Amino acid sequence: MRTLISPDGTVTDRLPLTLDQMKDLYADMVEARAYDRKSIAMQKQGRLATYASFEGQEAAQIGAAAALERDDWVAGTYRDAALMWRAGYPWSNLVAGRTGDERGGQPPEGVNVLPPSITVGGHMVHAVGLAWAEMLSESGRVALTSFGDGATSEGDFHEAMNFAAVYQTPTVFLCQNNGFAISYPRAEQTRSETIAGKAAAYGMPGVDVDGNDVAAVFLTVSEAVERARSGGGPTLIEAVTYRIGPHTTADDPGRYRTEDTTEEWRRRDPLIRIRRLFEEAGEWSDGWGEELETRSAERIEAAVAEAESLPQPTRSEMFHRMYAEITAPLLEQLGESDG
Amino acid sequence: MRTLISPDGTVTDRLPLTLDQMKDLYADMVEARAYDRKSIAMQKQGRLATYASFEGQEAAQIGAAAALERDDWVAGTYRDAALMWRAGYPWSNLVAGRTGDERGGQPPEGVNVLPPSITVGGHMVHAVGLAWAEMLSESGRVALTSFGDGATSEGDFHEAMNFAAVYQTPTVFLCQNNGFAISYPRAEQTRSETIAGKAAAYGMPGVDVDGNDVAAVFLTVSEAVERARSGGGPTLIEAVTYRIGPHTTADDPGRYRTEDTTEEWRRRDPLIRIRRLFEEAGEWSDGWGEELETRSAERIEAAVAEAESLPQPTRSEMFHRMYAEITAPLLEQLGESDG
Amino acid sequence: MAEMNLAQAVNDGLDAALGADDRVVLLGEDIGRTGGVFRITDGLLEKYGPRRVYDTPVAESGIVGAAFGMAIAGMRPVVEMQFMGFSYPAYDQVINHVARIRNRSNGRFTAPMVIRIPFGGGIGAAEHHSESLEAIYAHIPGIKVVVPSTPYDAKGLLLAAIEDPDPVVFLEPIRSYRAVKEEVPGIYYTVDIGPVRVERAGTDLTLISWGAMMKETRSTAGALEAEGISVEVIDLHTLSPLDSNGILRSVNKTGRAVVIHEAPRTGGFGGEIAAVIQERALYSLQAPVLRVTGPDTIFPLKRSESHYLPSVEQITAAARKTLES
Amino acid sequence: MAEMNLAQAVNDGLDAALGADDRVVLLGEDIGRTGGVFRITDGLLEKYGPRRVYDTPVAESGIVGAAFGMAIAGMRPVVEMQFMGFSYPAYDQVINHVARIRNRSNGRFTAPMVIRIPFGGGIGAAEHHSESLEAIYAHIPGIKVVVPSTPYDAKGLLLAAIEDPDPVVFLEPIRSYRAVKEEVPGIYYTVDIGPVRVERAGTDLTLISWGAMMKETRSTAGALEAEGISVEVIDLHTLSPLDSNGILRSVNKTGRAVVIHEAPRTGGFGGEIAAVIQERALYSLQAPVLRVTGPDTIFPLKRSESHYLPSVEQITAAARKTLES
Ligand SMILES: Cc1ncc(C[n+]2csc(CCOP(=O)(O)OP(=O)(O)O)c2C)c(N)n1
Ligand SMILES: Cc1ncc(C[n+]2csc(CCOP(=O)(O)OP(=O)(O)O)c2C)c(N)n1
Ligand SMILES: [Mg+2]
Ligand SMILES: [Mg+2]
Repeated sequence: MRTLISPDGTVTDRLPLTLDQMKDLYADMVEARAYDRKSIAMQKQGRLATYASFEGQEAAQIGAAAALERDDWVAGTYRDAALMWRAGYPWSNLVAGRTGDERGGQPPEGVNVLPPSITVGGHMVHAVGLAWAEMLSESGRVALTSFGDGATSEGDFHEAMNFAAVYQTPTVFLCQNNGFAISYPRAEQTRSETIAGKAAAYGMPGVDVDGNDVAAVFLTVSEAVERARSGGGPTLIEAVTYRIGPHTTADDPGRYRTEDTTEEWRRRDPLIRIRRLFEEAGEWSDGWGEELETRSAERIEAAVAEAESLPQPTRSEMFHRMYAEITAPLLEQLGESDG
Repeated sequence: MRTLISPDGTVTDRLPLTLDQMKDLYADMVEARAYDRKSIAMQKQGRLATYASFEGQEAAQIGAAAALERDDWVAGTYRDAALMWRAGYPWSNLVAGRTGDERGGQPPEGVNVLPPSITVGGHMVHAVGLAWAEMLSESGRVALTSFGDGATSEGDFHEAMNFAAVYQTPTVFLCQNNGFAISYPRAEQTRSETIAGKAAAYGMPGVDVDGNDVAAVFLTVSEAVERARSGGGPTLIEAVTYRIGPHTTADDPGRYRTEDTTEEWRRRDPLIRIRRLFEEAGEWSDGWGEELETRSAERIEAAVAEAESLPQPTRSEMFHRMYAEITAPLLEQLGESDG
Repeated sequence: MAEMNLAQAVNDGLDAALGADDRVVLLGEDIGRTGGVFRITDGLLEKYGPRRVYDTPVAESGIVGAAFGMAIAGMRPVVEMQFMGFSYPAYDQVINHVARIRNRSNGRFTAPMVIRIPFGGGIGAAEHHSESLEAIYAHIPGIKVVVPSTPYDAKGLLLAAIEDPDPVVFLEPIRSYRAVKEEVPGIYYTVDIGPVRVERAGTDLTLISWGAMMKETRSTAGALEAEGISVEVIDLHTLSPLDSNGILRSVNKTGRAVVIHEAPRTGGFGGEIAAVIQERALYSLQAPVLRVTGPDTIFPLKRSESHYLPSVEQITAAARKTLES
Repeated sequence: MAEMNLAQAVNDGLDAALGADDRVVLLGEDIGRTGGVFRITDGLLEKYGPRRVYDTPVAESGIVGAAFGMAIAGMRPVVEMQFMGFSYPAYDQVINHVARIRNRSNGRFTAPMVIRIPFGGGIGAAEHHSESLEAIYAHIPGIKVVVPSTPYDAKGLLLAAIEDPDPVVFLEPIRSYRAVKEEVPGIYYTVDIGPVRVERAGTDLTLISWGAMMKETRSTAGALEAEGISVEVIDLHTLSPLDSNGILRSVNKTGRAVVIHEAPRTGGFGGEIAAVIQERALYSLQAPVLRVTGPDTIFPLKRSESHYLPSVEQITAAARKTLES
């Protein structure tokens, strides 16, 4: 398993990024965590529907997104807010989605990030089709799909992996192995030692990487993206990480795991190790740290304000959203005044 | 890939069977081929619906079934008539099924062979459940599921393999890789070099074997059955063989393969190599050969006669077959005289 | 007798089944350690152990397909789909295998199993968590489809479903899980699958519904009664096999009917009921059978939920329209 | 204009689409080298090459899911499911993804794609090869469901489906593939999705059907006409969105209707049609809307097929019953 920066911040191998680039990634992780914290708080206040925290997975998501071009495709899940945002999907859309507003699923034109997949498994093969289309149009675009360890148990994982390999589509499969499918631990999900190892069944390269090491994730995904862009076909990447929070705000991890393991993983926090690295290199200042915090808080607050300022969606919108042109039955049903 | 008897009949390794046992297997293969030939003829005469020939796959099917106990479970496909028969499913049931009679799907009590699966992929996991139940009741029974190379592309293959490995059910996965999914060649179905290799993705042992070598198949399946019975869990076996005939009587192989390859495989015919072995060993007599032919023909004719003597199924049976106790709507609908 | 809500009643029914019959096993995602996302299987792993209650990988087709094999081999598996929106990957197993093995084998092999599926909206859940596509199950020959709306029924119908020699899809109305409590016998009992449940007798109008919409249906009936309108309320509680006679008995008496469901209108099961009524009771109909349903849209996210779910007002309006004809 | 049967017309339509629009690609099992099990794509791989026509692994969910991704990225994929009985593994992709992306993204992403599904019985095929479960597709919000019954319609509706900005499930009646030939324009043309097709005008009775059962429906109409009964025949040819007004226009005129389909009765789409008619035209109904359908059984194997499929006799009997009321 590839690591470039160990939990204590020591660099164990050549870094693919300049210090400035590292600072940007760190700043992004700080901003992502601010969003995560804010969302949890808002959910408690009843301002959001259930929320799936990604705390602990910031490096996997920010590092992966940083390896993409602005117009590459991304198909992720309910837990990939950081990844989606770094790929261009506005925080305000993400917040709106969680307030229960379909308009959240509508990122700006030019942002090729699909709204989060709520079903487990089905969306991976979409990234095969997206990449397939780009391959045919020779646009050079690739498609990255992100999913969890649990998703690899679905038949759709198998079909997606196989199609990508058979047609050699420029698809990057990013599995964030965060240890659990809700309460079901990775060790019980499959007897395969690693998830990366499953790639061999499809004649596809598979690599595992320390998912809490933003530099290692960036490098690994960059290599896969490069392979895809240059016609080398798909890659499966297993980013080994851990879900620090509950599955969602509706979940109680106490029922299936011990605080000790979680504590252990807290010590491998993806932000802390980068901060230590900066400290070692004498590149850290508390002032800068606070600056990032305030800037992030401001941006998230602005996004929340924007999302919450969206007018109450109307009944009519619900009908008109269904087809390019509203159908006769929908028009009739819309017409039926209450009752 | 394991071979014990090469196409020219020379024994390359210790045989797991006595000469008498080999003769029984040979006799079974002859009888199976007689059934296959008869079925093709009957289909031409319009006495059967489309028929899927297994010519060339007799060794894989007879060798596998011979490794099972009488009360083990079998879940196979439309192409597994020889396997099912050798496992206890009467020829007459198989013929009846092909004439388009649901009664063909009803083997005698005590025969734990499911009617053939017509859908590709769905039935493999049934053998996981069957084996799971036997494991819980500690009956010592195992379940074998047979499927083709094409079926390994279905998501259900993935879920079946994973469940069997996760719960360590006594299941034997027998893939008859006959080179094609209808017209789609094995090489294009997946970039994995072998199908046996896919087992690793589930932490399951996977082995490939010369599917036209009845002794090698028998030995390989016996080992897997033994492992399963003794609590060692599931095994994936890839029996490499070839479909000599068309996919079904409705198919035209000329559209997707050359006669040459088929000719090559004819030379590896599973019956011929055993006959050669007997000849080498001075154990062959044309008299015995003819005896087998006539005996087989008689048995198949008898089975056909039995199947064709089944009275025309009634409309009432179609309704009463649906539930243990016919439901009110079905009773009403049955009552509706025409119209 | 204890007071239970519907969720507790299902849990109690599963407990009773596990206790009474060794062949019963439970399979599902997160049903063990956590007791399931709705806590319906809470405590059952602890009580019956890991050979009776199984946490499974996230693989719905595998869950149903494996349970199907177990059922053929003589067990009585009860599987949980986490939400109806996640049951579709198993649809092929249900329609092509579970529903067909008795027919395919002319009775030689059968699949006595239960597929529990929480369904319906109204809790402001995420996408796919509010589905009400009972119609796609009710149209499958070879299975039965049951939908309790009360705690008493939930336990009794569940035990009947587990005893049933044929496969049963058991739909659990999410919105009703913790809505109301009622007395539920602690003992093992069953409620017949099939016959409609006439919840309230009346003579002027028949309201027909199932699952969570029974709540709004009851409120409507109550309000109308207060105005002196005598309303008969039918809880269908079995969609398949459909008890046409039970429905007709009521409509022949009242001459007026409104069917209420939250599934989309077109192709919803309400159409079947209206069709049956006009087919066999046209001449006793005083007014068209009206349907109050969800629109032909996707069930919306939280902020639009109220735009989707049929309301007491809509049901009342339809009832009045029917009464005025 | 050339004489074509329905199979040839679909092939001609696919040819026209591939020729007219580079974004059109075909995906399916055995559709390349062999031209598909029904030879519907015959010659298209040769003519348009391997970048337009793809043989795929046996993986229906993968086929539909990959095509869905292609559609989002701007292509116009047309996929073939080998038989309806094998389309169920893809049902989750259709209902949870294909049908929902426009709604989920508030119009930002769409899935203009066509899923071709041969369906229906009558050719003595093996198990699962005779399915007619159009109702489970017609109930899905977000897609359209089209069913041609004639060669002319097949080509025109297919091209309309491929042009449609929303996903279309295109059902092809197997029994009709080679049943009859008719003049089909060689040029590119479309037939509107939606409006019913009044195949024959009449005043005494309306017969409503779709797909392969149109054959028996036509024969019945012909026979009744011979007796001086004026029959209006409606080929629904679009199940979703349903053209209620087209149906009501006819029934308001005739006052009598029989719906014919081969799918099982309960939960079949005929229920929806009968429900709509009685809802909105009760007072012009002279008789109940009757349904002549397959029974609530699994479509049987060859020897019992005649026990299942609705016959001209059954349709005639229902028509008479309706006329006598
Ligand atoms: C098809 C389907 N089945 C079940 C669910 C319910 N569910 C939501 S998340 C989840 C666990 C997924 O685990 P994993 O893939 O590891 O992702 P993580 O939540 O850990 O990021 C399950 C079972 C679902 N959303 N979709
Ligand atoms: C789910 C499903 N999809 C498609 C089909 C149509 N079909 C029947 S056999 C077949 C090819 C199967 O190939 P393989 O698994 O290699 O078995 P073989 O026929 O070669 O023995 C296909 C695609 C089917 N029966 N079921
Ligand atoms: Mg996980
Ligand atoms: Mg094959």
